Amino acid sequence: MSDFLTVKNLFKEYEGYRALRGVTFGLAKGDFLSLFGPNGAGKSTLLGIISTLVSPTSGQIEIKGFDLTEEPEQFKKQLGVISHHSLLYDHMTALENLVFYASLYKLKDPEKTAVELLRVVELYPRRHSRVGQFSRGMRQRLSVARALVNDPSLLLLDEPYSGLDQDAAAMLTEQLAELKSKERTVIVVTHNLDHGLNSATKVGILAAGRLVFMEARNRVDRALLEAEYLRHVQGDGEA
Amino acid sequence: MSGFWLILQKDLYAEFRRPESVIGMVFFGFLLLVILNLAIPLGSEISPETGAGILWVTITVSSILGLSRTMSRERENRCMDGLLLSPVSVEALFAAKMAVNVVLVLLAECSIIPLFFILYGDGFFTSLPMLVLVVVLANVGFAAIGTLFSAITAGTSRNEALLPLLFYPLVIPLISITVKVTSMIFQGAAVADYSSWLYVMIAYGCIFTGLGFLLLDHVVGE
Amino acid sequence: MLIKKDQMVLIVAALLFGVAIYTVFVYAPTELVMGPIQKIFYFHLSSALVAFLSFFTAFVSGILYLIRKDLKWDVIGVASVEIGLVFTTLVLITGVLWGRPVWNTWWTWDPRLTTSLILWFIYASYFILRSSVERQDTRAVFCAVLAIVGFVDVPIVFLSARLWRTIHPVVIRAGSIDMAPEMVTTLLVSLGTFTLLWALLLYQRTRTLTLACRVQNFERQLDGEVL
Amino acid sequence: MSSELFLIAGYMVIWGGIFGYVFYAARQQHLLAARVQVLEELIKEMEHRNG
Repeated sequence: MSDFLTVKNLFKEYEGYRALRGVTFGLAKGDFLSLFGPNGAGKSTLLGIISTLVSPTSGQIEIKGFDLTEEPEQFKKQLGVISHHSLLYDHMTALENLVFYASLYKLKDPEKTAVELLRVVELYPRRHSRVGQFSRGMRQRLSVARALVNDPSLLLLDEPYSGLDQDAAAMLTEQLAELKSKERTVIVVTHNLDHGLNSATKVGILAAGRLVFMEARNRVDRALLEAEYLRHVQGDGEA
Repeated sequence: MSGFWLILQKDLYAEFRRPESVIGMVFFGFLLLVILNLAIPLGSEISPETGAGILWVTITVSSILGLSRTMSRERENRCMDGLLLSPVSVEALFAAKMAVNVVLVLLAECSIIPLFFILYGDGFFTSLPMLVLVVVLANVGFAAIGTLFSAITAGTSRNEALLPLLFYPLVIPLISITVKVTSMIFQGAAVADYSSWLYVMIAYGCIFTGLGFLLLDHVVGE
Repeated sequence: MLIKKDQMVLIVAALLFGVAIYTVFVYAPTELVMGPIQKIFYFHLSSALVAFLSFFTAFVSGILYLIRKDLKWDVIGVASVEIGLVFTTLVLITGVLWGRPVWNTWWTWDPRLTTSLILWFIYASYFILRSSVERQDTRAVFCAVLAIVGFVDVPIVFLSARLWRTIHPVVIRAGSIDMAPEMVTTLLVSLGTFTLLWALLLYQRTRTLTLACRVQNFERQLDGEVL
Repeated sequence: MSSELFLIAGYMVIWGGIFGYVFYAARQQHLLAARVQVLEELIKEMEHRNG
């Protein structure tokens, strides 16, 4: 049932501190996982490891059977990442940025992909402006487009709504809905229950480096999730 | 197109549009040529060794401005993450960044070296092909170490200020060999007299390029 | 218990030094050309050996760190670079003090001295690099890379050091002076003493630094949990 | 004559250097022991409070 993404026994240790202590879960194609957790629970570390930017101390990750360590190139081709940073070059135009990233993924027609995405995020009229001149909201829209450049089958979002203006947030929600309809798998990490619950099909709680709760969205309601969250986060404080 | 060409093209295009690195290097190099003139007694001819020393002190000191920018370019908005997320290999990234360094330093040298001959006398100008060869070999060595350590300093709190402190001790041998060979070229010595040093320069370039390929992966990993 | 071990190191080192000093000053004959100053040579060369051993250890532990990603190798690397730097400093100073009466100049661009000086720069920059990175694992990677690149540089440094202005070519033969058998014995004794001292220092420093690292992590964790 | 002075100076440097370094190492070890002790007390205190 969960054959698309498998994460097995993930550990991450640094500075003598265990950020992740054995995280295991699986996602099926089209799953939309919202992962909640307090600061320092290991959310960003987990996303960092899945996005290949952080190397785990031990553990295994596979997407569609491609192992992270054995076939990193195939693994990376499946990924799209939206982070706090825009990952865009300020001195290049919107179009140049997208074409550059699209070409890195060896797409057949990077130009066409870039133009299509610019239309989607409604930046097409500004395609020849330098990103450095863009407003915050425009950059955020463009960075969403950047993450979608390779049509990723797994999209990772780290606190995507924090710092977004209304337009960008609406656009992101729309994009996520679109991805969901295209059967793309999404992992969103957040500490905001409202945003996280919107389009989720699965919800999880990460506390002190462990995945303490994981359930299908339709089997939990908001109150239950809140109770679970408080239970684990407070339990964490005492331990 | 491969990742190597894409990154090379992107960086050179950025430099073409706003030639920060090259103009910085040329301007600083010009200044150094003028300042180093202070070390020469009034009205005396300089020896080929002194000339070669002045030329290479100028080039190595000014090129640090360009070398330190290669990786810090990718720091704004964490573009390095974008490159690492893409399926481009770290080896291609190293090769591209090193090529960018070789090209940019070479461009700066195209202005600095003629300026040197104008200011210090064209009597040293004996063999253009050999001079070009030495310059290219030296650039490869500088670029290999410069690229690797630029990636390291981009990950530290002191950033670009740290690069010269790590870079110069490691390239001292290359600088001293280059100065020796250049002074022999300035004297008009036969190629056979210094060819063994050219081989050392080639070996230096190969060794540190190889090390860069092996080690960059670890450096940009986290 | 910790202090006792420290004392033991001191006692062992002192005993060994006693033996070495006896052989240097009493047992070994005075060199005819250079006079008593030549006696500095035994400890000068021994320090150079210790420095080289240290940098080699740092090189190997750098490689091992990059393969295993175990902070243990980082600690061994720092300890050896630290020891290597101390002994390179000693080599440089004794070299200067040796050169002054014999060749009437403080500094000669002799390949060996020049090499030591450049190595001193390379490994001093190691500590500058170390102090500019906060995260342990990143710092360990950067330092391992510098230790590897620095050591690979050594032969080229030595090769190129022949190009520096050598005022006194006689120095180049300093290492291969025809020595009386007593001198050879003395040299071997002091080399052995220094090697043993090196092993003790490395062991001790590695232990201290490992403990320091653990204490720091533990304190950080405590801070995290108390807050 | 001055040759001996330089010899003595050289040996002073070696002795001073090595013992200075050993002293530095011992001192660091000592300070560390003090920190460990503080930590031990802290842990005992915490155990006492929790248990």
